[in-house]
Amino acid sequence: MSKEKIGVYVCHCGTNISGTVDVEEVSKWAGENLEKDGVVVSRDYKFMCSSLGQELIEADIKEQGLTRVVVAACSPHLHEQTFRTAVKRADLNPYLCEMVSIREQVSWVHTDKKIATEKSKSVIAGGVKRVAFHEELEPLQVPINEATLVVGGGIAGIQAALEIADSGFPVYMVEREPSIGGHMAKFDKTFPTLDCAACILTPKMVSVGDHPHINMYTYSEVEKVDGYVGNFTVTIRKKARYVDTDVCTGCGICEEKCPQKVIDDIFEAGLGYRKAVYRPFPQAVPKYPVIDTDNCIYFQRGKCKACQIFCPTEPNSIDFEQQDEIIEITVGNIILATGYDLFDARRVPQYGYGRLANVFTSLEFERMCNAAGPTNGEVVLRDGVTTPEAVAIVHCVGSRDRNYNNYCSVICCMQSLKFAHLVKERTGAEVYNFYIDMRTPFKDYDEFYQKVLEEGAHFIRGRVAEITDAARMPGEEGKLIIQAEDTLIGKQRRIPVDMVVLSAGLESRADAKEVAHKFGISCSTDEWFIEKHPKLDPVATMTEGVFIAGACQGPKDIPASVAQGAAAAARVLSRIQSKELALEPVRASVIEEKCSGCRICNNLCPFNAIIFHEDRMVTEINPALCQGCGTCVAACPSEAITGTQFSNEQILAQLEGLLMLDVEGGLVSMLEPEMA
Amino acid sequence: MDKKFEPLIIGFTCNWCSYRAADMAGISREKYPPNVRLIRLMCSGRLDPTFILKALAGGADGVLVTGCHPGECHYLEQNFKAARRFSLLKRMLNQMGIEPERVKLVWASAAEGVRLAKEITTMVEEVRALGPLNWPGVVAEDGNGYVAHLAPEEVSA
Amino acid sequence: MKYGYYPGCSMERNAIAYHQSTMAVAGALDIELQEVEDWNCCGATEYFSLELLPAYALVGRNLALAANQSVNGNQLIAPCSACFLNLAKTDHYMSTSPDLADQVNEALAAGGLHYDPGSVKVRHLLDIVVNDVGFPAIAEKVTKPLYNLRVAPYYGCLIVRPGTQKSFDDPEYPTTMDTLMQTLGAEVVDFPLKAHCCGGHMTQISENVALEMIRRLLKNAADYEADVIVTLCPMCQLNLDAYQDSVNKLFGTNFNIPILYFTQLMGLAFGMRAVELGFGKEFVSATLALTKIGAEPPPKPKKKRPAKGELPMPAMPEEDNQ
Amino acid sequence: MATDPAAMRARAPTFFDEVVANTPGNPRLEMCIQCGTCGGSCPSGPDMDHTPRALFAMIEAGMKDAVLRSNSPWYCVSCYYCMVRCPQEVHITDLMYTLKRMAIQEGLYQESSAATAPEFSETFIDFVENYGRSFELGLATRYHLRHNPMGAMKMATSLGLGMLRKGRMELNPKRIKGIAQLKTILTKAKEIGGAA
Repeated sequence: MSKEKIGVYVCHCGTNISGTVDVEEVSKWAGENLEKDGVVVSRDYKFMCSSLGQELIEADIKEQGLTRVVVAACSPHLHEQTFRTAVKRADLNPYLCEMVSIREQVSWVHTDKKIATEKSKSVIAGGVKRVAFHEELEPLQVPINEATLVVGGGIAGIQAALEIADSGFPVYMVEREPSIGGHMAKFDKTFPTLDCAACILTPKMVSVGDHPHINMYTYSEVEKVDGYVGNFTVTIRKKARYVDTDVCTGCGICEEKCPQKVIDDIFEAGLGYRKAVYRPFPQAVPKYPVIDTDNCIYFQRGKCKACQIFCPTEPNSIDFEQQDEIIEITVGNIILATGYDLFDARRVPQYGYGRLANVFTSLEFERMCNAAGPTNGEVVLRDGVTTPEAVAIVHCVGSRDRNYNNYCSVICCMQSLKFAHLVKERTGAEVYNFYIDMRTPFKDYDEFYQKVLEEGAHFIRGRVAEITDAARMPGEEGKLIIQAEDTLIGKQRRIPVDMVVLSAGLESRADAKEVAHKFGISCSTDEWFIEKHPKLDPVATMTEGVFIAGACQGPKDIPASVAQGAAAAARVLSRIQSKELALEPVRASVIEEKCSGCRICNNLCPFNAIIFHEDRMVTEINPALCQGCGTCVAACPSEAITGTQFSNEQILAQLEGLLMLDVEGGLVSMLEPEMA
Repeated sequence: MDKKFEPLIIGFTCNWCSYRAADMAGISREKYPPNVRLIRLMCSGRLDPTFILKALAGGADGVLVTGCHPGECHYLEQNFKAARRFSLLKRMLNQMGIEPERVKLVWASAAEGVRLAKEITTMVEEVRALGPLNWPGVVAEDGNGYVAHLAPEEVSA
Repeated sequence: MKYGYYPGCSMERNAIAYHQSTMAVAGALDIELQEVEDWNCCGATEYFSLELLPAYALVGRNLALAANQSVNGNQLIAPCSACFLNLAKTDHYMSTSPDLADQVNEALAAGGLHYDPGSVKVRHLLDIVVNDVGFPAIAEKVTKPLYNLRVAPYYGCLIVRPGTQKSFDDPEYPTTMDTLMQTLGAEVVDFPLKAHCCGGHMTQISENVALEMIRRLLKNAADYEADVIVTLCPMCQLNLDAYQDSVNKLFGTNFNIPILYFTQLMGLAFGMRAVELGFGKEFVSATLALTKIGAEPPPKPKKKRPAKGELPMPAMPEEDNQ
Repeated sequence: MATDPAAMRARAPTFFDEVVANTPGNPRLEMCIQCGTCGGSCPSGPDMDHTPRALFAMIEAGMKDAVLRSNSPWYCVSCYYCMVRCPQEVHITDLMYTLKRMAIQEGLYQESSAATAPEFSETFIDFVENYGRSFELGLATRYHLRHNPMGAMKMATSLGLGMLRKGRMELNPKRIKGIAQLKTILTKAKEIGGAA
C-alpha cells in the first residue's frame, strides 16, 4: 500500500484521444485498480490543458491533499510545462507531476479501440508506479552570457545579428566567404515586388560592418564548440587574407594590377571572372580583398608580387607571410544561419547543363541580369553578344524528384516567374515556362503570376523530358529543343529555343551534417537542420542555446528567412534579458558511502563532469558540467550513482506498471519478479 | 480456433531522438501494432542492461532499444557506449537460449517517425512468430533465480 | 578470365559479325567464354507482352542452366542488350518479389530445374571489356590505332536502362564506349542520341514509326559527320543497318553510314584481319569508311582563347578532377 | 477510417487494383503526379493515342475499356526512358507490359491501331515455344503473310533476300535439345497462371 496520494487525470483531447480510447473506462479502471498504488482520485476531462482542466487538478491537490499527479494526455514534449505549472500553483513541487502520452503513443497510432484502451491503462499504471518515486526538485539556474554567435552572414544571419546588436548586446558574426551578403547579394531583382536586391541589402550589410556591438569575422569558420547553453566556448579559425586589414584602404589597386584572371565559381556562379586577389563584389563588407592562394602566381610559382608592388599604402597592406588566426570567444547563445547550396544541374544529364552552351542555371541567370554582373545586366547567350529570341524556363530541376531531392524547393516557381518577367523586359523574347504545378502562395505572389501572364509569357504544364541540340525536323537546326509533354493537351511537344534557364533546386549545405554535429544539433534525412517543433518552435533546436534561421532549416525565400532571423533573435534576446535560464534538473550524483572507487564510470563522461578524488578514493560528479545523460548511472556496478528524474527505482517502477496488463488487458501472469 | 498470440514488447527510447520519433509517428498518424509500450530515458546510454532482463523477466516477450544514429548523440557519443553494452548483453542472452530477435537495437532520429513505426511493426511480427517467451520456465525454480545467474550484482536486491 | 556465356539467338545468324569479332577479341584478351549448355531464347520484348509467368519461366530456365555450370562466381555474359536485360530483370524481380520466384521455380521444377534468385550475376560484354579487362590492358593490345576514324558510339537503351541492377554506366549519357573508342585511337564525335531507341520491334509492327526513329539517329550521326556508328546490340545494328535503305527511300535522304560492332573495331585496332571480324556482313558497306583510317594521329585541336565578352562554360566533373 | 488497412482491403478490387496486381514488384502506380515526364520522353509518344501519364489517369478513373483499347502500350518500344526519368519511380514500362497482357486477355486489342502487334508477339513466341529459339525468316514470312502481304513481299525480296545473301538469316529453325523440358516448364507456368 503506497503512502502517496496520487491523482490521475485522463484527457479526451476533444476526440483526438477519446476517438480511439475509452477514456471514461480508463479513468474508472485507474481509480479502482491502482488504489493500492496510491491513486485516490481519477478523472477524465475534455481538455485537461484548458484552464478549467488545470483548475480541476489544482482543486484536488488542495482539497484532497494529493502528493502526486499523473496526467495522461499528449506528449510531455508538448504540455509537461503546462501541468507542472498548474501543480506548482497548488503549492506542490512541480516535479511530483508525471505525464504519460496516450495520444501520440496510443490514440493516433492505433485503431482498435478495445486494445488501445487496454494499452492506455498500462501506460497510466506505469506513470502511477513511477510517480511514487519522484522527489521534490528545483530547476537548475544557469547564467546566460550576454554575447551571441551568429554563424553565416546571409540575409537571415544579418537580420538576426542586427536585431540583437540594436538592443545593445554583443554579437559575433562568422562568415566563411570574404564578404557577408550571402546568396541575396548576387541577385538583381527580388520577387514579387521587383525591388533591387542590392538596394535593400547593402545598407544592412554596411550597418553590420559598422555596428559598435557586432564583431565580424569574415573569411573565417567555426572550428570547435565547447560548453553548453549560457556559456559556450567557440573556437574560430580566421583564414589568412594575406592582406593587413589595419592598413588596407580597400582602394582596389591590387585587384586591378593582378595579372591572374580566375573564373569566379562562388559569387559569379561561374559566369564571370575575378582576380587572384579579389573582393567578391564592389559593395563587399568588409571592403578588404583576399588572396586566393590556389590561383595566386606568387604562391604557385614564387614570383609576381604585383599586388604588393602596386599597393599604395604605407606600410604595405599585402602580407604574404600572414598566418591563419585561431580565436576563442565565449557566448551564451548561438544562431546558425548557414543557408543553402544550389542543386548541381550537371546531375541531370538530359538537361545538358555543361554540354550545351546556352543552358544556364538560375544563379548564372541572376548574375546575368545583375547590372554589376558579367554582362552588365544584358540577357545574352554564352557567346556574350547574341540576344535570345526564345527562352525556356524549366521548373523543378532536381526538386520533387526521387532520383535527386524529393522535396519542393519552394522558391523556384516565383523565381521562374521573375525570370520570365526579366527576359520579357530586357529582350522581348518569347518565354516558355515548363512546370508541374504552379505554387504561388503568400502575399502578392499570385498577383505576380497574373502580371507575368499579362506580359504574355507561355506556360506549359509538363515536366521537361529532355533538352537537346539534336535537330529532328526543319526549324530545329541550331536551336535547343525542349521536349516535353504538354499534359493539358496530352501531346508531346518539341519547342525550339535559343536559351534555357534551369530553376535548380535548393539543397542543404554540402557540410551540413558536419556543422550539425559540431553544434550538437540534428539533421533531417535531407540534411536540413531540425527545429524543435515543426510548427510551434521553428527556430529553436533540441539543443538549448542553439537556434537556426533561414534556409539551413529548409528551402525558404527572402521574406521567410528575414522573419526567421528576427524570430531567432527574439528568442535569444528574451534569454539574455532574463539573465538566467532554468534547466531541467536532470543530473547524476554519487552517494559516497556506496562508491567503491572502481573508477568504471571515470572515462564515460564526454563533458568531463566526473572527477576522482585520489585521497578519499571516491568519484564525484560536478553538477555544473553534468548534462544528465545517465550513462554513468547505468554503468555503476554498486549503484552508487543516481540520476534525478531517471533513478533505477523510477524506471523499474514504470516498467512494472507497463507490464501489468497484456495486450488484450488480461493480467500478465508472472512469478513475482524482483521489481523495485 | 485458438486466437493468435499477442506479444508484449517494451521499448526504451531516447528523449532526444526516438521518443520524438514516436511523437512524429503519432503526429503523422503512422499506424503500428499496439503491442509495444515505451519508456523514456534521457539517452540510450542510460540503459542499464538489467532493465532489459527485468523487462523479459517481468513478462515482456521482447525488448526494443532505440537511440540516436551513431555520431548524432545529443550527448556526443553515449549511444556508442549503449551499443557496446548492448552487444555484450546480446551475447549473454544468446548463451541463455533467448532468440536474438527478441532483443533489438534500432537507431531512429527525431525525423524518422515512419521508420520507427516500420521497425516496431517488423519486430512485433518477428516476436509473434517466435511465440511467448515465458521466462520463468527458462530459469531456475525459485522466483528470482534468473537474477542470480544473470546479473550477479543483483543478488542483494 | 573465364565467364559463362549466353549468346542469344541473334548471334548465330543476323549478328554473325558480332559473334565472330567477339570470339576473336575475347581470344586476344584471354577472356574464356563458356557457353550455357542448350540455352533457349530469352523471349526478346515479346513474351512479356503475352504472358507473365511463362515469360519469366523461359528466362528462368537459362538462369538455372547458367547457375548449374557455375563459372567464375556465376558471372554470365550476354552480348545482346535485350538478352542482357531479360536475364537481369528476371533475376531482379525474382529477388524482389518472393511469390514470383516461388511460381517461377514451381514451373522450373516441372522440368527438373531450380533457380535461386541472385545466384547468377548477369553482365553485358561491354561491362566486362571496360571494367574487368580495363582500358590500359586494351591500349597495350592496340597495334593499328584507328586514327582519323570519326566514330559515333551508340549504346541504345537496354544496356543502361532501367538499371534494375546497378548500371555500370549513366542511363542518360553513357561514356564507357566513348573512352573505349578513344583508347583504340578513334575520334569520338558528340552523339546526343547515343542512348536513344533504335525502334526495337517497331520495324515489324508499324514500320514508318520505326523508320522515323532510325532516321533521327542517322541524321544526328550525320550532322556530327560520323564515319561509322558503333553499336553493342544486334537489334540496334539490324535496325540501323538493314533499314537504312528504307529510311532513305521514305524520307528522300541519302544516309550511308556503316553500322559496326565495337568488337569489330577492337579487332581492327588489335591488327586482326577484317574477314576474321565479320566485316562484309553489314548492308551499308564499311569499306569506304575504313579507308579513312590514317597512320598518323590527327593534330590535337588547341584550346581557343575565349572571344571578347564570351562567358565561361561550366566545368564538367571530368574536367574538375584534371 | 481511411488509414485503416482493414478498411482499405474491404472494398472490391478496382481496375486500378487489377493492373497493380498483374505487375511484378510494386509498380508504384498510385504515386503518379501527372507531370508528363513519361509522355515527353517517349520516342513513340507522338504516335500514341494516349500518353502513359494520361493512361494512368484513365486507370485511376476506372476507364478499363478505353485503356485496354489504347494503342499506347503496343507502341511502347520498352526503351525505359520514362522509367528511369520518372520523378516518382513509377514502373511505367512494366505497367505497359501489364496493359498489353490484359488487353489480350480481354480481347480488346484488335481495335487499337497497332492491332498486329500481339500477333507478331504470338508468332514470335510460337517459334520459341516449339523450337526454343526464335526464327527470323519464319517469323517474318508467316507473320507478314498473315498481316501484310506487301510486307511479306518486301521481306522476301529486298530485306529478306539481303539477309539470306549476307548469311544473316537461317533457312530452317534451330531446335534446342531440351525442347521437351522447356515445353513442360512453359505448360506448367501457363497453368500456374500469370498472377505475380
